[in-house]
Amino acid sequence: MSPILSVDHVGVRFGGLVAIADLHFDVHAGEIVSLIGPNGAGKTTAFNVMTGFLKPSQGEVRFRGTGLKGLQPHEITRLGLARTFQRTSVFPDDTVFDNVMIGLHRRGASGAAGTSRTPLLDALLGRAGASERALRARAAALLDWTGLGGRAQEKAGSLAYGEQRLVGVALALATEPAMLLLDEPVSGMNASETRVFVRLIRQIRERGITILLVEHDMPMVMEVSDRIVVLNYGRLIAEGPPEAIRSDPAVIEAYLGQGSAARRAAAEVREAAHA
Amino acid sequence: MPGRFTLTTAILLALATTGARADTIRIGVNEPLTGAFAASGTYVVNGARIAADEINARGGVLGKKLELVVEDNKSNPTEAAAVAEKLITSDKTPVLMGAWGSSLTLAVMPKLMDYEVPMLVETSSSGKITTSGNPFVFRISPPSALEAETFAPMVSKLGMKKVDFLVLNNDFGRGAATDFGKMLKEKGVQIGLTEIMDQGAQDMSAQLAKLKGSDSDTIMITSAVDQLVLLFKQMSALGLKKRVITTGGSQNPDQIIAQAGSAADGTMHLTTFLPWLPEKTPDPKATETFIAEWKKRGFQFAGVTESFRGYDGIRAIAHAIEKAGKAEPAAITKAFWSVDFTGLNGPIRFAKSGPAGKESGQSKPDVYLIEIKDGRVVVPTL
Amino acid sequence: MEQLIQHLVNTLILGGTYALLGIGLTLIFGIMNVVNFTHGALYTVGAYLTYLAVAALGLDLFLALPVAILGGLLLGALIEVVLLRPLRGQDIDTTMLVMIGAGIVLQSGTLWIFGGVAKAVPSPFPEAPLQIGPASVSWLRLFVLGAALLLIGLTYALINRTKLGLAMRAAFQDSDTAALMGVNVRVIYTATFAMGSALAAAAGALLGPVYVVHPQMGGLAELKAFAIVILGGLGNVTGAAIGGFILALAEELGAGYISSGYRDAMGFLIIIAVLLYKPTGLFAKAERVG
Amino acid sequence: MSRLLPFALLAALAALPLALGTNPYLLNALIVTGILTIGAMSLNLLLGFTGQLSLGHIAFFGIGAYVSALTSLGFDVEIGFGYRVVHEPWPAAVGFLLAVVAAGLSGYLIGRLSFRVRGAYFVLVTISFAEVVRLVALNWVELTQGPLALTNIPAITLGLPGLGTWTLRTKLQNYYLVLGVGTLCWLVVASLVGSRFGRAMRGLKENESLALSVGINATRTLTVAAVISAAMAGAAGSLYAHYLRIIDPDVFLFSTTVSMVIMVVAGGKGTLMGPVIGGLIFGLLPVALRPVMAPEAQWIVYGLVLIVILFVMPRGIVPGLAALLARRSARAVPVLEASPEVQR
Repeated sequence: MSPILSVDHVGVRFGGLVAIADLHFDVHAGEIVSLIGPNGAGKTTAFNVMTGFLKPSQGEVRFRGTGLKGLQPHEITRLGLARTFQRTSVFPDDTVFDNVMIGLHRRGASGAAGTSRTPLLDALLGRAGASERALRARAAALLDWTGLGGRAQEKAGSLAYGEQRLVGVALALATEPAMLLLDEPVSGMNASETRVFVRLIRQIRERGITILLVEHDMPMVMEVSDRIVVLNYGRLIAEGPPEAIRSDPAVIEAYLGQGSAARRAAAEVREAAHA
Repeated sequence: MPGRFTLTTAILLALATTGARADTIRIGVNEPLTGAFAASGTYVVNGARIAADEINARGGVLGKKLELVVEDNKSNPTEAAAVAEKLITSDKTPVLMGAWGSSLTLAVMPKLMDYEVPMLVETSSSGKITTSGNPFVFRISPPSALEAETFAPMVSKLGMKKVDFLVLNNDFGRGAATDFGKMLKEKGVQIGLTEIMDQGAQDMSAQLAKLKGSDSDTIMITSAVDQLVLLFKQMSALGLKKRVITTGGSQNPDQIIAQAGSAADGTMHLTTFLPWLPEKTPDPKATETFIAEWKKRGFQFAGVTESFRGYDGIRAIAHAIEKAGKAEPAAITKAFWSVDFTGLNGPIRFAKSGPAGKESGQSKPDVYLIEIKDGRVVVPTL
Repeated sequence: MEQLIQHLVNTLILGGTYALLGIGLTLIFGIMNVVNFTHGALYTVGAYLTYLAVAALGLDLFLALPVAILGGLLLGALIEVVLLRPLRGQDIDTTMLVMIGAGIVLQSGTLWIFGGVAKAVPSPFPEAPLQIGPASVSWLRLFVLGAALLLIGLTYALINRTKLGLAMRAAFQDSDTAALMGVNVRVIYTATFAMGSALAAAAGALLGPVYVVHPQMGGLAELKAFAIVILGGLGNVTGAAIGGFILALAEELGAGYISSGYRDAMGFLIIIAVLLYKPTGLFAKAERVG
Repeated sequence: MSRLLPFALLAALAALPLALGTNPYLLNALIVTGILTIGAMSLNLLLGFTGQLSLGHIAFFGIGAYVSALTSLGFDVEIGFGYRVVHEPWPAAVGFLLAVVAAGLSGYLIGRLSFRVRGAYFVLVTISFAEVVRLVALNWVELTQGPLALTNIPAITLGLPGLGTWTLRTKLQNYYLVLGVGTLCWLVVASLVGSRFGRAMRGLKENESLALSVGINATRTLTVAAVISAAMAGAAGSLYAHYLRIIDPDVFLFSTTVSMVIMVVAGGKGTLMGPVIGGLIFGLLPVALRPVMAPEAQWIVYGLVLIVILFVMPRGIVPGLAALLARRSARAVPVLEASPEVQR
């Protein structure tokens, strides 16, 4: 069976700095794969390449057999590859409900006829047409499914960090992806929230959506992943099931060597520049 | 809600000033008091005030005092039109003076047609003003064609062979280049370059460098005084030494002498007023009185070349009202055609101009050629 | 050929003043993310301060310049403390509009105080120009070029060689991080705005004697400053300096060999071309992706 | 209540001439303010709803004015290589439509070219575009008459087959024409904002990366917004030309763009009512100030009013008042914010 996503010898350079060197791995349909590594290892950069926010200096990413070279982020989303963001995962000035409505953008286009041209009077009077009503029902269902139903009318920007993460996931799911890239989804969540989120990830997979995860929470990664890919300094240093990764000497070395404030700062700067 | 509140306030404030008093005759003055032409507009208004005070001191017109309703058109055509609207409809002025620049005046003209109220145009050079068939327009400043015509006899005396133009990029400058160019060609003078500069531009060295390289003997310049000062300074810096003749009547030689210093030496200017040599003006006594009053009020002498038009404008309007016998727009419009007196720069008498049946009035002032020599204004002997 | 040499000499002279106009604006934008619409008004104020110092106090032009620069510095600090500090964290459009309001007030204020008639500031230099081969240039403008280059050099040194400059650069990178590192961002912002304002006033003070001084002089200068800043890349001081010379060259050659009517269009056409070719300005690093 | 506000305002504006009687000066001020407010509404579509500031917005307004004027006046221009384009005058109403189309097309051009850049860069591209267009209008004398101005522009004539024609010459007619076009523009903006397209614009403004990641095509969305915005500005320009009956390159004055930005931001960008309220206040403020103080002082007060409004309500009058009402009202979720389709 051919992989749903293949990262084919991808390299990214910023000026003289090598962010990713010759990254090569596959993800198969229905898998939950985690991409881990110390701060600054190039994980978010890899996400940005896969979703079209960065052009690789070399190599190519293929999704369901289609080369993603030269495609814009929104075009990649339309192919069925969705993502969440590490820092800003919501449209802060809109309600949670409207966030999901924005996320349903593609649905509106392919949905029932007339969606894209709401009759003047309807819009003016705030009256929703039939297709608009259908969209609203979808949004409500999606919110309930992700456990955000109670928050629908609150401003997304005023939610707690963990809940904003959930909104981000709901937004990504609204695009009806075949594969979902989650960028540090549980950072900032407490233990019980994380447990709930792990359950959510599994439910997403049960809906047939493949998941690629970047995460620092090692217990969570070990629990949820089918397979783990480890990066350090932009290079792939290990790949395999959780048990194998846990005892891999190269991985242990990489994690022991990190932790200095300088590297953390470097990672933040890089993420700020490319996120 | 806040919109309606402000709206009400605005309306109340605006209405508060409305309502003409019966014991005065109101004259609407539409001039730029802020924005790019603020200096000139203020001069014209000051001149106008002197005329009104002088007339009122002698008992006014038709036994009533003149009252100037001065409004700022912000050097902006839209505002100029709005101001005309206000003066005519809110302040009920039966006659207007304005609006300093051609684009400002042109913007006002449709309003004159709408309300059939006459306007005396004291400054504006565009030919269109008196040729577009607006019978409510009476102009005392010369359009550039008229200025060129008056200058024509001097061309051969000056020995001009080839002329370059450096003009402001507006109706004033471009109009001058066209009209003088036509006249010069008829006189057998070659026309070289025509260089353009933007209003408000401060550095013309690029244009001047180009003019320096040409083989013409004379540069004719049309611009306002501030830019002329800059031009002379920059010409001297570039070592550009050719005969310079400026046109347009907004040159203000005193300001040039004060600000450009020796860089202005030898430059020649076509002007419509000779305040330096009152004895050579058509009405020496009036010129002296005007200048004395101007100085008494503490205004800069340099302003008189601009302000005398405001002074003459109001005097012409007063004559028209007198002739009309009543302060009503239609009567004043008709009476303008019989105005005939000697202004500070020659006879003020309106000749018909433009399409038959709806002619505008154009007076033909004197035009003088002056030269700046050793920091003084002289009339060159030709 | 002679004409070309003259155009190139002019470019050098004009470029220096354009560069001076640009760096103050780019500094403020880069560090504070404020589109400073008082730049033109401060330029005007600088010119009027020189005029006042020379005409009213009878000072020498060389003494009047520091007076004007100091005036710009203080006025800039005042504007920053009174108008910008309370609005920190507000939208860039809000601060821009407040700056527009302040610009209107300053510009109308100068008109009210000084009237619309242009003033001239006498120059202490000889009237006769310096001849360099076929080209000539006035001594005053050479002095202005020298002073402009000196001020640009001082600014550059201040940013790159002093502690204040280091803090400014840190704030430029990321104000939050800079604050964490112990930089007093409030002071840096006030200092930056004051410095940018002083540079605008300095440009006005230097050009006052070259041109004439009037309330409208800032308008065109401001528009040009924007053009220069975008050419050089927003927030890039070196870029703004080079951008000033590029704009001057484009205007000189455009007016000299294409059409003087389009002289002022040249700069804007170049901007459009540059942005289409390299959207971040000629000398900027790649913009953030998201 | 917030839904009724626009209707109440429209009714008030429609009834205003009755209250004013026949004061042509105030009517004139209202017409010019109305035209600028339409410009402000169009600017708001870009600035308020997509977050992109077009400081060259006057270009679209001016293009509309010139296209409309030239269509109705006719022209005869040499376009090089000995070819001439000769155009006989067409009715002004056709000029209006062509103005909308031409401005929309230039909006498309600017959108395609410049939405590769964002933020301050976009601002400067648009300023540059407006300056270049102004200089073309100034220097292409054969077509535009340059600084000599286009004069005698005819008033708009509305004609219905079989019912005869109706030339809008009087102030009152022009007032209702502007009010009508303004209402139409308002409806267009309102319907756009409440639609899927409006959500896409909002998404791009609030978080562009995230918007892209949910499949929103940034360039297309922004370009469509620019086209509609430019077309509306062109309509305003056309109204201006046929109302004032003279235009010259001064219609491209940068200060007019600044006036529109003031109306939008001080009124409340990204709200439907903001530009209208801001337009009325800042359009009529000079009228209110004119009789009470010296010209220079009027400008100073204008600037100070602007500063004070933004200090009290940094997000603008409409959001500021909405927040105030919300604080006063006992309900936790204010009506104004609960219906984003109408309020935003």
